[in-house]
Amino acid sequence: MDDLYRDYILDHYKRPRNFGELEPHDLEAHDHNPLCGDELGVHIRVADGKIVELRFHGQGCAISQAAASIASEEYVGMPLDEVGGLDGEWLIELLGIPISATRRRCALLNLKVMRGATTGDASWPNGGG
Amino acid sequence: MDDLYRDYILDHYKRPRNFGELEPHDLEAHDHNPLCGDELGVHIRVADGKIVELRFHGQGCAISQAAASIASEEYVGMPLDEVGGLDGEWLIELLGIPISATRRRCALLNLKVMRGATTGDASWPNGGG
Amino acid sequence: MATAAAPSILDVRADFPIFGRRIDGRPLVYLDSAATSQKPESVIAAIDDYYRRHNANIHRGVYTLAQEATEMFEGARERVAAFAGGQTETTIFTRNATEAINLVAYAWGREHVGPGDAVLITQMEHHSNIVPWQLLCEETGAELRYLDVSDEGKLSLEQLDAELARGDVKLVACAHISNVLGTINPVAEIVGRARSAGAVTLIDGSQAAPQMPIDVGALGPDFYAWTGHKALGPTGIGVLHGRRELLERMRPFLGGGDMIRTVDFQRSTWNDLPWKFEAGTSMVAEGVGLGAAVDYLTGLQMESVRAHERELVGYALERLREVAGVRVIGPRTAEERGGVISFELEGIHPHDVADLVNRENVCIRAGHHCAMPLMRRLGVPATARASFGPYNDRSDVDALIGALAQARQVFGV
Amino acid sequence: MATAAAPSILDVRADFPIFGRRIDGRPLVYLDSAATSQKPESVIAAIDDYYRRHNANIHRGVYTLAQEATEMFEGARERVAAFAGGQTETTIFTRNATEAINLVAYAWGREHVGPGDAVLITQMEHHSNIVPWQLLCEETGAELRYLDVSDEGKLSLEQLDAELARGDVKLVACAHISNVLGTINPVAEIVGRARSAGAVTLIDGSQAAPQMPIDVGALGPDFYAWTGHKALGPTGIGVLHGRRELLERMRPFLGGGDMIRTVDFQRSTWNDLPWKFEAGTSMVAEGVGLGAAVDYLTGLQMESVRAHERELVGYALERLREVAGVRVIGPRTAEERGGVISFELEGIHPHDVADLVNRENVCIRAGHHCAMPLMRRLGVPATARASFGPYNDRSDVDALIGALAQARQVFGV
Ligand SMILES: Cc1ncc(COP(=O)(O)O)c(C=O)c1O
Ligand SMILES: Cc1ncc(COP(=O)(O)O)c(C=O)c1O
Repeated sequence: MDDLYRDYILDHYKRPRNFGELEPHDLEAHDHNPLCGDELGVHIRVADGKIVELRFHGQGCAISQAAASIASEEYVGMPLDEVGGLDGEWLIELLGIPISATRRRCALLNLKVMRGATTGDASWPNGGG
Repeated sequence: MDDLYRDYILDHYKRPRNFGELEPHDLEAHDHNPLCGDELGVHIRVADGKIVELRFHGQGCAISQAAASIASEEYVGMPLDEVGGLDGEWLIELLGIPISATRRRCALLNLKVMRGATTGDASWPNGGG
Repeated sequence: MATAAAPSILDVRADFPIFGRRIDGRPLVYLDSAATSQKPESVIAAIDDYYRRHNANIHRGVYTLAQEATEMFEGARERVAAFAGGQTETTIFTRNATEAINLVAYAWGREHVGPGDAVLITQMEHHSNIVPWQLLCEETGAELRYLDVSDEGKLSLEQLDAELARGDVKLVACAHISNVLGTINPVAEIVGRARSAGAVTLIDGSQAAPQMPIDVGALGPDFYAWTGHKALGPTGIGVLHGRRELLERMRPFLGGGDMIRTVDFQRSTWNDLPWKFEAGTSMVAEGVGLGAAVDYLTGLQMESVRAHERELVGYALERLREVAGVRVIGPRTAEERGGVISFELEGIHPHDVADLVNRENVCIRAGHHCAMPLMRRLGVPATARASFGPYNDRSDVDALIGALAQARQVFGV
Repeated sequence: MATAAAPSILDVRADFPIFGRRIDGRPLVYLDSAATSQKPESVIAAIDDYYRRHNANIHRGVYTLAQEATEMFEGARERVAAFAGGQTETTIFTRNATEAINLVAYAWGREHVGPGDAVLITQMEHHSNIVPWQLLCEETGAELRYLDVSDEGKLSLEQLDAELARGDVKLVACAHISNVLGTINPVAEIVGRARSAGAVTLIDGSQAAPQMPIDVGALGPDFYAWTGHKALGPTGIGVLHGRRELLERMRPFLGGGDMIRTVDFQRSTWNDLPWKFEAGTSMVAEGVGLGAAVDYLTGLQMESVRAHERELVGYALERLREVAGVRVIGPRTAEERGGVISFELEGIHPHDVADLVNRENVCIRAGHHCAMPLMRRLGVPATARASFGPYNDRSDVDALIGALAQARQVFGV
């Protein structure tokens, strides 16, 4: 089996969870990774300071799309103010695959968008430099 | 004895012929070689289409000053319309010393000034490129 | 499937040291020459020799090393000029093609382009032939217009005529060969029509100079830019051939050492061409290296390089048809193309394609190829791109095809 | 006369392959490091290795070579930044120091300098730190003013204060070390005073970076420029350290690939620092080479390099006093000087001096040293100049002294 494109990665890529739009929503952000043309937007519904529902939408490589899908399952239910504290390492570990320097931004795009939506900070998460 | 700085070169350098200013004069030009800071001007008196008197003035390296001095003896008496036809090889041969590529413009500066004064063409003579 | 490889027109891989490299014990399949070319031994050795034996600052030194270095550098300029059919004095060394184009945008553009004027470029340009004109138009109030690219990846001379007929086009800038589509544009026609309409022309020959015989003199554009590192030469050097009358009348671009004749406290005068446009210490080793590169290419003969690329592209187009789900972008035949093939593989993002074939040491590029407007026109976020150099042969194409099949397997498509 | 040479502080000549060169059977006495430095084996080898094993275009490639090349180049940037006390993201690679200064003149100057404003430079600047400001002032209608140089080759802080007090100075640009006089300028004081007066500062560190420890962060100028080829690195690369707030607010300079984030038909957005100011394919091999150069210098320790230069300059000043007719220009003591000594030899034009000592393979420079305004100030048409690198030792000075004596004999002075 492939190291990077593991079955669950391809599964999330082909059938992404929490994918689509969410109207109405409380928070949103949109960003892209010019390197590979990945685009990702997010719509978030908030209640009691927590993320209660969320949808990603966009297009891109398997890593960026699968990462968004996998991470989306973590984001749902998370207190809003925790998102800003998540770093690249958290996400890479979550994915469980060896991410090379070149693919890092693919993996981190969803976190960048989430941080943009929740904290307004649109810079790359740690390790996405 | 030195190949380049032969006795007659140093002699012309230290005691340049036809050196100074000439007032009044019929033609003049002034130019320089930024490479080494050589400066050379010329004043020319003309009669019957010939150069009857001429004075160089300026400052510079031994090659540029000696070349001007040596060549000045050729220019005097020369029909004006012959000056434009003189090329770099003529001058180099006249000097009788091995001129390297770097020193070429030193040697040719006087011819450049002469051509400037007589034809208005202020470009470097052939081989001074 | 795998062919009994016909002998290639060129057989020069052994001249390129990088192909001695093994990664995970296996050889390199380098299919990214449109991004940068590999370097023959003679180029690497020329740079090495320059630093080991001749290094000195040029133009102003009296001593032996300085004379040698000056002759090596200016001798290289002569050969580089001759290689492209340009003249020595109008062949300017820049940092890369990008700087060459910016030089024109700054030093020519800001004096000749103003409100009410238009700059005409094409939808297939590289960012380096777009952004300088955007900056110029923003600054001067001129309009930036685009020639369309057809579905087959071509320009329309009728549209060019129509644009020129509007009477406001001051400059036409166009790639000789597209780095995405591979399209060889009809630059002689474009230059001729623009000239008749009184527009200045800049041809971006970054992809063409390494691939086919170029004769800037016969082609006749006002400016022709290309870049050393794509033409088997070093990084850090590009070339701008300019028309003498324009270069002479232009203000300088960068100010500093070497480009001046005299400097007084408030005013300076400029050096002769080409040095007027070369400020500061020159890229000496890079010039020497580029000289060795054009010597090498001249030795191969550019007609053969072109024939080699055409043959390889023809073979690759044929073999790509065998791979299910492949869609090739750009002109249909190898005759209409330089050595560049962009494609999509259904169900796999180009970025993943490039990553997957890299497992077989197949080096291709994925992304927008510095041509985002073209991606928009084509309606794709990115493409995968394979491109060729003189050192490639059919076995490289075979390796790509094999790797694509494996990629499809991994993705189950 | 000849001394039992005291051991030099550095003894590294063997690291520099060019000193294996023989001309007419005799070794090279290289005393022109202020023009360009020689390169250690490690720098030449790094460039060679890059082309032989890793060459690929950077930043956008997925495959192994491209990743390696990117890491090598960006890793070099980190070390280059650290070497000068700068930050990685504000350390911009340019073609040379000249381009670095032009970048500031174009991208900062054109937005912040206008009619009624002044740019303040000094009479001892290199043309590369004069002409860009002349062009800027000509274009914007600002005034270009100069700080005087004293007979001893120094600036006056009082005059600086007086100039700043006029309230119109937008930018102060000044060499850290003069390439003609050798003067080490009080740049910390200059930067501090200019800053208090609200002026932006640019320090030209072309001569300083190779010779002494530099800490751009502590020194605090808004811009600090230097050049690779004088710092044991390759040609074709320079460095600009900039203050982040300024760089972020500035428009780009050159437009093209790599410096963009997005390109649309009419508008683009810019990449992060430092890439916003690096258009087109980078000087990859040159970056790698410069990385090796700063590694080498760091290994020597810049304090030792400075001590070595000071010791050699002290010795040279002493020995030059022995030669009748020599007049040394610039500060009197080695403490006040970098490794540069300009001088005149009575009765022999500097150009002849350089030619004559070259017969003994002594490489010195003669001319205006790209500082014509300073020549005018000093009232000389040209000077002869000897300058030092880490590879020089007292025997080089002795060779120069001997060659000067011979030159006097030839000229009978
Ligand atoms: C003080 C000074 N500034 C600037 C420069 C220009 O450096 P470069 O020619 O590498 O741009 C030099 C050297 O030529 C110099 O000595
Ligand atoms: C068509 C085209 N134009 C311009 C460029 C820019 O060349 P460089 O990055 O060397 O300036 C490239 C390559 O990157 C190209 O393919």
